[in-house]
Amino acid sequence: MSLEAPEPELDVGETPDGDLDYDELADLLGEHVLDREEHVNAEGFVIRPDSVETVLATLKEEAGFDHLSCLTAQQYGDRYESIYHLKKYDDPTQELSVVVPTASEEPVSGSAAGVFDTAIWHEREAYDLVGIEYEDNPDLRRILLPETWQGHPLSNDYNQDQPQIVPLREHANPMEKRTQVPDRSDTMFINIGPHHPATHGVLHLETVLDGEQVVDVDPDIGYLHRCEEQMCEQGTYRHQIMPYPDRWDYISAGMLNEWSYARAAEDLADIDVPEYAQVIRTMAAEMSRIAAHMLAIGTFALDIYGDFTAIFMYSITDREKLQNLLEDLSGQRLMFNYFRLGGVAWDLPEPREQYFQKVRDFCEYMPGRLEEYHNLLTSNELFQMRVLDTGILPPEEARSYGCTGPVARGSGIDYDLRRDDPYGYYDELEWDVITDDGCDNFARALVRLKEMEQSARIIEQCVDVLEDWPEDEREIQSNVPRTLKPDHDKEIYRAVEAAKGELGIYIRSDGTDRPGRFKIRSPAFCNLQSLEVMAEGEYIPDMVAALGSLDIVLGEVDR
Amino acid sequence: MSEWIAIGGLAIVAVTIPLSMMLVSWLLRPSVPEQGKRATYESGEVPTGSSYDIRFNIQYYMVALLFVVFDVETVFIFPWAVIFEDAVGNDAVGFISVFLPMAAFLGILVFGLVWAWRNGAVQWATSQQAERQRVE
Amino acid sequence: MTLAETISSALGLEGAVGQFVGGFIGAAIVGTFILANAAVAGPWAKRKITAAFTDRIAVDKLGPLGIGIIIPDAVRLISKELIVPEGVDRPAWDIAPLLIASSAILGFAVIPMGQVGPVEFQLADPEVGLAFVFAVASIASVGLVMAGYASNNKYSFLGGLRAVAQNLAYEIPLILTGISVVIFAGTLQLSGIVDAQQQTLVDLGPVGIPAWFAIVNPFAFILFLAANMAEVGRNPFDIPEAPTEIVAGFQTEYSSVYFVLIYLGEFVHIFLGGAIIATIFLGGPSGPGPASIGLLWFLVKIWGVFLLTQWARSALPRVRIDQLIEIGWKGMLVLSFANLVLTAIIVGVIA
Amino acid sequence: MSKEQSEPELHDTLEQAQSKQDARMGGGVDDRFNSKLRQAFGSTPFILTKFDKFMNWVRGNSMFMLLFGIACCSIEMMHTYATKHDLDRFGAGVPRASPRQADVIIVPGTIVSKFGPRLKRVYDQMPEPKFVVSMGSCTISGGPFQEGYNVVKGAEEIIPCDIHVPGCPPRPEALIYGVLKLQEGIRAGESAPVTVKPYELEQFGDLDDDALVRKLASEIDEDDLVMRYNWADSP
Repeated sequence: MSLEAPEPELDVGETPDGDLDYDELADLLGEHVLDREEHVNAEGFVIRPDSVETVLATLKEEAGFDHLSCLTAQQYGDRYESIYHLKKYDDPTQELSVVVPTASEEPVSGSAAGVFDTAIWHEREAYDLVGIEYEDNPDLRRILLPETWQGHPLSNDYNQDQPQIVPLREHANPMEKRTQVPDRSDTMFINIGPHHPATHGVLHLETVLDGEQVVDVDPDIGYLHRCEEQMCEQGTYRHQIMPYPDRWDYISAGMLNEWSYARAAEDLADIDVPEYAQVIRTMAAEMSRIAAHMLAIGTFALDIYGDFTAIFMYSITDREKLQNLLEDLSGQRLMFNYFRLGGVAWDLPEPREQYFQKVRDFCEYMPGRLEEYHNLLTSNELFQMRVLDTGILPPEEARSYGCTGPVARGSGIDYDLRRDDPYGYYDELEWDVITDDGCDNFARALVRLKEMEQSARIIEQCVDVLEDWPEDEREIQSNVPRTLKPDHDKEIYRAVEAAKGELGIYIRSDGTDRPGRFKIRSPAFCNLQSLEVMAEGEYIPDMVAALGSLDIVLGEVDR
Repeated sequence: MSEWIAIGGLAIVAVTIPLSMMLVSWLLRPSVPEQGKRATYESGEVPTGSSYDIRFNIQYYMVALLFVVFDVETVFIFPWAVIFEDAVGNDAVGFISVFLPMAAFLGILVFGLVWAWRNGAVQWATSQQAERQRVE
Repeated sequence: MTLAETISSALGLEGAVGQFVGGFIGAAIVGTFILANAAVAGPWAKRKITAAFTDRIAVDKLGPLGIGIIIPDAVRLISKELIVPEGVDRPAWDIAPLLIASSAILGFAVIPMGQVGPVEFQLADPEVGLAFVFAVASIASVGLVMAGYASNNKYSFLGGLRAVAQNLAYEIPLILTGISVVIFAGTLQLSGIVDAQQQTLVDLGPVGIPAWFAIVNPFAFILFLAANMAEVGRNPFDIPEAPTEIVAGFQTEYSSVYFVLIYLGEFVHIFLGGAIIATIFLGGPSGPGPASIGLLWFLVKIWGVFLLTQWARSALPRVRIDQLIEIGWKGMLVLSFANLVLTAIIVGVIA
Repeated sequence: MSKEQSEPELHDTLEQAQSKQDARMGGGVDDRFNSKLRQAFGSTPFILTKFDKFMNWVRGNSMFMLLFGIACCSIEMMHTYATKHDLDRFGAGVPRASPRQADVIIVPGTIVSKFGPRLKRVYDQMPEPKFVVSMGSCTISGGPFQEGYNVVKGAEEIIPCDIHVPGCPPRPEALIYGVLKLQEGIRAGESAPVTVKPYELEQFGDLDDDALVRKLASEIDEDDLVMRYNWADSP
């Protein structure tokens, strides 16, 4: 993207103006492509279950699809289907779906785990919720539900009223399963979480220690699996789904999450959004981002400093200011429910000048505060001693694990959907994407601190635009039918840059006013999977710091 | 001698205070045995194994050995420090003859420390297993 | 005259009886005094100080500035149910809190806390005071290890082991730096060390800078402060109970009165650390005004050190255990050797 | 030293659970406010009343909270502890990470099937007297996720709750109000009856023999603790 870069070599299937030539891609895969489907976001190639690994490997190596963005599994009346949503880190607008149908009677599919590390967890989730089995997945067990759960809740014949038994028993030492480590003596298996101050919620880390060092760590999630996908599938498009995104990433990042649903549903149902509403959305979303990053920084400091320290309190103080601004705008402190399909719920609060003044005051106040954070955190030698060169996540691993957001940008991956796949009002504004080559805990914290600065810049520009907006053109919502019924079998995958990274939504319409399948691609879910790379071999405190620097929100991880 | 009686007195007081607190607590506290209440706390999970049957990697073993050596040596420095100023002031002894022997003694200690340092003994021993995992 | 002797002579008792009675009454007074300090610090002052650092108010409902919280807090903590977890190693598990609390209190036996009116507030003044206080102060680590190991809990176990590692790292620098003061003072007797700091170092007309060893040898003072932070286990060295890593470290399994004892022991220990610093570096109870308000100055100094620990807790990150070993052995130990030799040379050459 | 040490370990058979329920529900104040001293005062009502009043005052004025975060509500809970709202003004703002040292557990979020047994375990590990603030709609009833296949319909299915703070999530002011109401209740000597909840931890071997149990028999040991959810019976 940068100017100095030489003329980039084109991948197979890439046209010089940055589009995709699907015919060329189909030629590349040859006879593997059984059929081609048209999704709203990209074309889908239908392939046989046993050629998953070959096809994905070819696409990754020759066509440059190095980002397995999401895996959607679903059950139709006659078949199961897994859809691998592929993207490129260089240009996320170049998308491709790989559709793998499997038989109803015996839903066994090949695994992508050999090509993308992130597929391991995604396939576990698909197995857990839908019931497709992935051969060759090295670790195919339930991930969100307890291991003794009966049935697969998102499959068609699941009976929600059947009783379930959940055990509370000793966990086996994962080292016993992994035979490549010959000598497992002198190690200690310890459960960190689900009730533990380091886990920021209800994450469970099965940790094996050798002395103070972590030999093996296996995140066990699902302690907050609130059936978000089921909830969204039960709601109508127009109004009933929008409250739920607020509760995925609940750290005041609601606006960003709502946008992900709004973007997907609007593109699915061909709804236009007035530009005025887009500006308001952009402003609100960036406020959310600052609030979310504030908490990320605060809790990261909490992990390294101990509880109730100055930085944590300062970040909460600043969050209170933001929450006040957002409350003025939306009427709620945390669960905003402010976006509507086709716009936003209502216009800026009156008197407008007063609100603009408040926002401007905050933007002016931010740089001084950030300087304070830099004084307390990044320029503190003890802090540097603790976080520099710990929790290393090399860029190639980050790509393979599908990391996005500040985690990826802290590993030097220049990937930001706000710029690379523009939506809202972002491409009209002046701002920078922050990256850092440190790849360590420090880099991730630094990226967040600098991103807040950029967000403040965006907010200021939005205020400028909003102030000059002619009074009679303040259209906050376009005309949207009361009941939305997108065409039957229309499929879409759309993502936005949420606080934690790429938050994507897949919706398949079944012709009714509710989604046939609603799949959430959560950035924290993918980021958390990379903890193993960061933490193994490190000391316990560094593992805790690495977890803090990932900034996971369990609501989003487990959904 | 009376000093040590008073110190002994405080030792008794120092034990009596906690004991009396325990007594008060015994009088005041309820006792509701419940299922699971006495289970070892491990973040709400059932602990795997007990902490007694672990063969644990004490990563500061070398440091602990060195500590014993140095700690004993510091005992010798105490009496020297006490008499130092008097001895220096005393014409019969003089600075050189008080200082040099101890300087030599400390020199040997420092030399030992340098040797241990170079051999990597005064640092946290990294775990081989963990290092292997990091590489993988 | 020490407190014990004052009491026995006031009661008109002599000989062994006098010594015993005086000793015990004195000990009870000193013990109560320390306990009162810890009671103010633990449930109340700590909260108010951290609150001040983090823009909060903290307790303010009972009594002036909320100081009344001490009573409900103390009674409530003591009246909680005592849970003895499965598989704890008794009696070590029961002795550990006792040891942590008692050892810290015992350290105050030799500290010269200054005068209250005509009475010298020092229980005893043995020849080997400094060595005694170092010895007693380090007993607490044994308590921590016992607590950690006997709890049959893995977090406690890690906390106990960390306590040992921490002990190894700071103990020698602490003692060596203490010895450098002994070179100046020429005695281990704490009253002697205090007396050695009574002269005026520089006379600036109306104000005289006293010859406190903190001013004579600021380098040793800072080194000792750092080592003391590790001794009392406060940030940046609160490694044995690092809450975000190992829940509550060695005290994870302790409830009710045992928890109170550990908590109390920690606070008394902070004050003991403060008392040592005050005695050997800050001129003990000396300060402006008549000698009869010495205790006040002494209190100001130990509370100053307490304030410092709380400040560090609010603002400093916790170092890692391996970094602590490196700081202790490669940094502080070398510096404390250098300090010792330089002190000896300076004292020798000037004298 | 105390009574519970000499007693044999408790096993949770249904029968015992039943007798435990009876014992805890049995007349008068339940056992968790009892003590040796209180029993000794038993014959002198005047002192007993004064003593109870004092102890209630003590418990109602100071409490340590369990550091416990589940979901969205925990964010507002953090705000309640922190600057601006500062729950510590009411003597209730010291979070302890270990349940052994906590008096009050604020349950801030949705309880799902996998977390239910862990919540129960952590609650059990707290020493008496202990209190529960159930914060937010999810903890009251399952809230917006009530229809979910995996969501427990309120924390009260698993642990007894002393006070409910509605909201999604409740504002910090609401949580403060809830905590104050709890303190008021404790000072007035009120407390939620500690009853055995629909979902208890039981040993697998004690469950009624039905199709599900037979199916899982190969996966779960007889003496493993389990929690059995009967979703069809849930409110």
